[in-house]
Amino acid sequence: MTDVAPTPHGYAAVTDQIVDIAIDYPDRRAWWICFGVALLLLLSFFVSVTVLFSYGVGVWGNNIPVAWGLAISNYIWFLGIGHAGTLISAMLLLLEQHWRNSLNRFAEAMTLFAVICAGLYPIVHLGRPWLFYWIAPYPNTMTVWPQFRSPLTWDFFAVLTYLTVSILFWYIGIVPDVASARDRAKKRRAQVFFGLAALGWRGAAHHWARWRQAYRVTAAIAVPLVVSVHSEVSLLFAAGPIPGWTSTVFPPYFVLGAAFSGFAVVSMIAIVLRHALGLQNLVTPRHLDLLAKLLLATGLMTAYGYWSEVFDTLYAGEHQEMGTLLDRLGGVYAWSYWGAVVANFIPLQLLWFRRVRTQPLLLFLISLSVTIGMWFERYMLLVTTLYRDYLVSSWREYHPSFWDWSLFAGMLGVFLTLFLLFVRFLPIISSFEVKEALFEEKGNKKEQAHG
Amino acid sequence: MPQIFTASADTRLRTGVLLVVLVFAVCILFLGGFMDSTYATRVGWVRDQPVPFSHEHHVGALGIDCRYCHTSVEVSAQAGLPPTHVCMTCHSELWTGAPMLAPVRESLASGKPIAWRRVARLPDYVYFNHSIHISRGVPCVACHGRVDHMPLLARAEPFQMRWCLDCHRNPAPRLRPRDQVTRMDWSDWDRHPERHKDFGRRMMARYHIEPAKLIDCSTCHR
Amino acid sequence: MDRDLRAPPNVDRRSLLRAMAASLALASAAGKQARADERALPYVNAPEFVVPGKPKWYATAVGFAGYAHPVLGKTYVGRPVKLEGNADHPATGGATDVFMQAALLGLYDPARSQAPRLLGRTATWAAFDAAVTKRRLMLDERQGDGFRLLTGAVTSPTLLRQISDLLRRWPKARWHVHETLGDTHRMQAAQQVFGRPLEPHLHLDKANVVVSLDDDFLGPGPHQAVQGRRWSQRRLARQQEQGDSNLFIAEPSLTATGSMADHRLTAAPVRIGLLAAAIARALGVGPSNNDALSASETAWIGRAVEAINANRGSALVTAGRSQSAEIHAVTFLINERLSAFGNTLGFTDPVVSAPGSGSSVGDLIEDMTAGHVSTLVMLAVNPAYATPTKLGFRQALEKVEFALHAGLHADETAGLCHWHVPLQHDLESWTDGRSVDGTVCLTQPLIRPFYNVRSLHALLDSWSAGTRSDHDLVRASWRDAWGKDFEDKWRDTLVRGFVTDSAPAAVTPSVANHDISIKVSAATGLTVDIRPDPSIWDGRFANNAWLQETPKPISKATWGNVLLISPRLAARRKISPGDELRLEVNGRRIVGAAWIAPGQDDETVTLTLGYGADRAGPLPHGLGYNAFALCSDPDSWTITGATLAPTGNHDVVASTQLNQEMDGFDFVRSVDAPDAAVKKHPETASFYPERHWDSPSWGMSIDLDLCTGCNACVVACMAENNVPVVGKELIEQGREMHWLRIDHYFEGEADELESSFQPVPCMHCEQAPCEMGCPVNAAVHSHDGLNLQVYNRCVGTRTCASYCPYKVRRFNWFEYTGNDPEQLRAMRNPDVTVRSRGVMEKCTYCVQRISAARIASQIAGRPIRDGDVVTACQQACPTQAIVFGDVTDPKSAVSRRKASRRDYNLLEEANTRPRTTYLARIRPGERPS
Amino acid sequence: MAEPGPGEGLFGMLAEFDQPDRLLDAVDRAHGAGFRQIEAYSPFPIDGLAERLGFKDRRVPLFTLAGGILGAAVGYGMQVYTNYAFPIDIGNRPLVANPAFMLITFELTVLFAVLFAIGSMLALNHLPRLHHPLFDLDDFHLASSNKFFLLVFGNDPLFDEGQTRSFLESLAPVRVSTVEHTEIPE
Repeated sequence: MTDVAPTPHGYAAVTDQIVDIAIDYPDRRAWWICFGVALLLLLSFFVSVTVLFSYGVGVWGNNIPVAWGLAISNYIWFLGIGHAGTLISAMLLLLEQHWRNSLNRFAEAMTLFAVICAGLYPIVHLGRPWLFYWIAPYPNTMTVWPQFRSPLTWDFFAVLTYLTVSILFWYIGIVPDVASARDRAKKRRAQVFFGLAALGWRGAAHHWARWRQAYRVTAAIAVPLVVSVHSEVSLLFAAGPIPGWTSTVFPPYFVLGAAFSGFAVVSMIAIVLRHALGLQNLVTPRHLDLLAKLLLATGLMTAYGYWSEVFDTLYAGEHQEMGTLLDRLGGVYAWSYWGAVVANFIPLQLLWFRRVRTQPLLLFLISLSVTIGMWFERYMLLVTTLYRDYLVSSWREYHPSFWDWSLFAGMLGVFLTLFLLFVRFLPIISSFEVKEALFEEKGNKKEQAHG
Repeated sequence: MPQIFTASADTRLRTGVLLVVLVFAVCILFLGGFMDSTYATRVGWVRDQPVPFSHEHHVGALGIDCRYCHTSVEVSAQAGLPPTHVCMTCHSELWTGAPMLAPVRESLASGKPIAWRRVARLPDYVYFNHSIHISRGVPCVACHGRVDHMPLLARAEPFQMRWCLDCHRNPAPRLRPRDQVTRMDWSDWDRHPERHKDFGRRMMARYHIEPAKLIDCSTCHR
Repeated sequence: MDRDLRAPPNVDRRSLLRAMAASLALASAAGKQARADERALPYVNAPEFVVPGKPKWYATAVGFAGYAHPVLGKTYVGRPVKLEGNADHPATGGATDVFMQAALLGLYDPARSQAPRLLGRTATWAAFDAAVTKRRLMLDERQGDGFRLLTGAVTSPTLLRQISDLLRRWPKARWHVHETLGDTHRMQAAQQVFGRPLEPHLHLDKANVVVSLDDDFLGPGPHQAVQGRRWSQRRLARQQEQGDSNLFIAEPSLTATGSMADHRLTAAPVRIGLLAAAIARALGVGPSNNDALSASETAWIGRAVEAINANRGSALVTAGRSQSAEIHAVTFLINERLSAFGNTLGFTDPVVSAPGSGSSVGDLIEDMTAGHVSTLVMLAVNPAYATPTKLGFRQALEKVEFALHAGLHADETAGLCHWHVPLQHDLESWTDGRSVDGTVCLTQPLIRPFYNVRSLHALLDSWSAGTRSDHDLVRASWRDAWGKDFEDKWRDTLVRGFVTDSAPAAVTPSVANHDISIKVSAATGLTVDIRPDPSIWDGRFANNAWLQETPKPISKATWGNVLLISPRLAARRKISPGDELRLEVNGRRIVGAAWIAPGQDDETVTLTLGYGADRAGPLPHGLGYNAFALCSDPDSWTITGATLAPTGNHDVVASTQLNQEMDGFDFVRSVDAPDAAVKKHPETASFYPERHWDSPSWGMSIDLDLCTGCNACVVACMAENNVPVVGKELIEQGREMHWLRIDHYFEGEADELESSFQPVPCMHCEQAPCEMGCPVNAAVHSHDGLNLQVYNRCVGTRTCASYCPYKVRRFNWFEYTGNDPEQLRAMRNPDVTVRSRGVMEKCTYCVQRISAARIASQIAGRPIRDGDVVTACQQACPTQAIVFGDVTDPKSAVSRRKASRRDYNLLEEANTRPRTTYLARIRPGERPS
Repeated sequence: MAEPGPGEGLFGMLAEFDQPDRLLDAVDRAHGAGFRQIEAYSPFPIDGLAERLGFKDRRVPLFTLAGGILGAAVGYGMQVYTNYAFPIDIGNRPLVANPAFMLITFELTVLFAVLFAIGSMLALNHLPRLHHPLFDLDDFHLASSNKFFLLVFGNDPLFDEGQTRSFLESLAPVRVSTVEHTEIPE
């Protein structure tokens, strides 16, 4: 794995290249344009939420039987995307895959912001959002507690834990780089900002040793956490008795789908960032190749999930389940099923070719297709199940309203705003880990030379 | 390279963090305390009434039974407020010219009801039934307190769900003989608790009171 | 039910303290504390017998199409909050229908006319009285020449006495009656056959075989409750294998009766006459007739005649409202041949009094046009809308010097009259009237009028220079009739609600005229078949939001009427549901939305009345088409020679059930014999321990063999449980709030069509998925087996609704209740929490009634007895399809029903262990294995 | 290992290296020479560096374990306690529904373990520490970029300003500087 090594040899060059982006952002005009767009979308978020809170959930397209709509399918979509960062970061750390060092920081940031978006959705979708804290256990004058058999309560704890762990993992990972930024900053304001955020980190060997203990143990716990979180989200569906949901394949199916969509978004972000900020030497074609392989692998596993869902239904032959399956394949919402199948798996097959894997534009387009395809999948799983459940009499279609879409746009605004702020003001690649990789590779070379 | 922070910055930072934690803790404690405080529960807070009616005088001094005015307490969900003419059964003879009673006379003359301000009230989604409590021997004082000691009426108990549940989970200690429910003082029960220690338990068995069923949500919420 | 009926010695006792209604004891929204400074207002003088917090029941009646429907009104501190049927009444026996249930909202309707109007401007009663006096003096001089009174059907002895007094005073005055959708042809037939006016009464409880020639006797109308009850008694007997209940029907459009039929024939309206003649011939009455019948018609007749012959003396042939007098006459002759008179078909002197010939609205319009009418007084009728447009009432009205309209609403007629005065609602008036069997019911007010309105009796009295109140007038009528026992009898009647044994005696008429021939004309083009609207009748209930929101039994459409066409016609013309169609007859046209109705005759378009009014009020504004525009004769409801063309536009029909094909599922199951066992899925195992249930533990059984889909339960549930009305747009979006819905399913096609109703309340599953989904313990189970929804705990995650296999949960998508006007707040049941925005709600098995019964039984020191708890839907049901009670008591009515071999769980594959179960329909010998 | 407090002479003596290998050699030699109060600074973690300085602390993993156990206990205990505190029938499920309770138990195990891991790491490292004598040195900011430092604290028993300086200079550093105590904090 020689070509994962960054080209600018020398620790100072690595530090300069990465940290200078945070201290003195190169292309401010482009950033401001993007940020302007993000702010517009953010405005849409605030307007949508204001309208939603003033009038009630009725402004959306939800109905009975489709009591959940875009809000919950987007929640799952965002949370799924939010799985890649931690997986890349924690799992590859444990597997000692050094190529992760060029990707993990922004992947984690992406995770964080996606989880924030995901976490907002269940709160705003409540009929009485001002009472959301009733889901939390706290002593109260009613002596009533949350209902711990509910998948929603599980979700509350899962998302809360996942968000907290993601923030901490990301934060202690960024502290040494923030210290670099502090040490290189010239302006007083930047010094104070980075100085506070760096917590006085000075790279002492004892600190590094404990840091490593904490970082690794967190990574080790984070991997099963990721798996558990999306398993629990899948139980939001699978725990209900509704045909099309009540299936044991859901937890792995959801986790793989989550990783799949997350890797797609990481690939997209990697391609955009390396292009916009000239990071080709840090995020090399080799990185893209590896990302693409991951995407392909998780994509194929997700496809297996699709297949096994179909197979299970056919094998069991249960009347209602069959009805839901056939409706997914050929009903009113067949576009969402076939949209998911086509967008997820057809362009994906190009990734069997190495030339495609290392071709940024193509990889970007394939990843975009997967991101959209996974959105279709979440939408399909939710809507096709609810709109035709058991009783023929209650079947009714669901169409998202303007305010559904405006809130979705607004959530993308929340994500983009946070992510752009991150890109602008914090080291977006882990410089110290790149340096560490450089050092260890030298050591390896030396050993090889000596050996 | 000069220091970015002074030597005192760490002290300040730690103080700051500690302060934030403290403020947060205090807020939570305050909120918790506030919910239980008499400011939130209105326990002991006297409200201005159109007529400064004294339960202390009427119940304590004159010994009028609760049911003389609150006539429907044994048969209805609501205890009932006395119609103006009930006031006038006595006050057409006594204190006929008292300025304090002018609103009562005015109400009778005009036919407009006296607008009392409610002291013991529950949210609209709580359905409390006086008659069943009275018939099971839950005394008036259990919820309304010693009104015979209240010159002006005030809430005696917090009327929170927890408070309701305390009794619904363990009604036995509150139960009294049917004919004693409107009695304000429990001198004998208080002085000789051992004589009555089995009463509640026996009444529970007799009335088939099962606390597990008493805390069904539908007992109060419909 | 705690029947605490007391006669009120005087009206004042029940006077409403409006301040009280507005500010005390009103349930406000869940989760909200009411205003902090809420005032408590006691009485000044406590009314006797009124206990705050305890309901009082008064027997009274509400009128519909002239007939009185006996009710018990439940009042809280002077506010009526619910109407129930009067179980003691000899004919209704407590049976109700939608119109009776919704009369409560009719009382509180904010759109009611609230003050007199002169030429559209608000005026005073003094000015009105002055105008009447002036007019009256003028008429006195002319012996009433030019004075015309127009009323609907009248059964009220007091009103009849007043009218006859008036006509005696003014011999030249005339009284006209216009009752849209009256039973005119049936009455005419009686006159033809028997030579005297007689009113027939169907004794369906005695009829083992009923052959209905397009007679929707289980469908909407003043007779629905009584006929439904009688028919269900027969069906119940068949379930016990005591006799048969074999129902044959030939009809052009599927009706409630058609749905319940054992042998249904889809027949074009013109074929009904042929079928009548053929049956008559087969039974040896009537002239021979050579018209060819189709194979299916012959087969249907063959089976019908066979069944009739096997049940002579307990068979009944009946024809519908839109059939000609001749067809009705032939059915009388057939019934006479079957010895049905006095058995399955009774006769009495007419319950509805008619002024005699020449008194139809058509005659009135002719006279008006001719300038013979100077003064027209219209009481509670709306001829400007509810008469065929072709008759030209509106134009004729312009020739009237002085037109007065009195009614509950300022409707089309009011808009064209000089004076409009608002009338009192039945629930705030003293009046009397006869129920459909002729029994006299006294109507007493449950509340003092809260608008500036006047009673119909007082209004009419002012034309005779009287100033008596409705109370005095009604008492005067009965003081004359009862003499010295008056006070006792009066008090007794008020308690009971009706005058015992006051129904006219049954007569067994002899046939005077055997020579009846049926004219059969061939149809060209499409036939238009016009029916009353199942929810708003002829439009008189258009302002009643409960009724507007009640789904029509078959189409499940709300807030509007549709054009029903057959699937084949739709396929031929490429019409899909909701397509806007133009229907044209002889240059008259209407435009409305199409609805595809299985069971519809291919060449018949079925319309309903009541919509498309131009001054109907805010609620019905802009809804539907006006079918009166196509009519030419006020009593003829079939028009031939129509053409149909799509306009190219598309409307959204606000239907609550978009899919009615059962699609091979077994939601509604049937058996082929009363004692046959219904097919069940194998019992599913459960992970959870079996739970022991203490008594009482509640459950419900719904007999699909008895449910006629009449919706009485749906409206009763809305009234009992403060269910909000959401309006057309939200229904289109699938957000109706009905806690109890009636699903309607089709199976099969054409003459093999099976149609069934299935009421679906909450199933109160023992293993409820909804409870498991709720994160905040708002959906929980009680010890008495109820699936509870705690509104004030609900945060609105809607997980419960997503997990509910039956989709019976309803969500408050918006704030539906907070902006209700004061009247509607006063109408609310104070025992039920009013739900706020963002809260889930659903059927509670009327937990407030359970609580009331539990408390009452505990105070009385006895266990709850079977029948102590009656849910609102059960109480409303005219056919006893719903039974509720303690399932742990094997002797309870509900347990006995559940022990039937026909008992099954809806969706037992979901393994939710529902407490609401169904009894399969009985379709004897129909099923091919 | 405690840093010298103010008023105990010098804070320490700092040697700067431009290669990590040099630092590793220097650490070995300083440790071999008997220095125990020493600390090394590097821009990235170097395997074994702390161990060469005598680091044997396993408290962070132990705290993590404790956090995990505590989290599991809190999570499971909370669910069991609340269900007994207000027993409510939920769809005929058992009051203590162990399969359903495992999920939150696991989540809280993870949450507490991570909070303890990171909390104990920061606490044992005495972070945050915004002001430090080392930050006074001109070149020390390169410790986060490309330079490597060895510090002998003033409170090492073998510390002597002259001898220690000459010892450090013998390690072929880029330069050696003395580290003064800074102002006394308020």
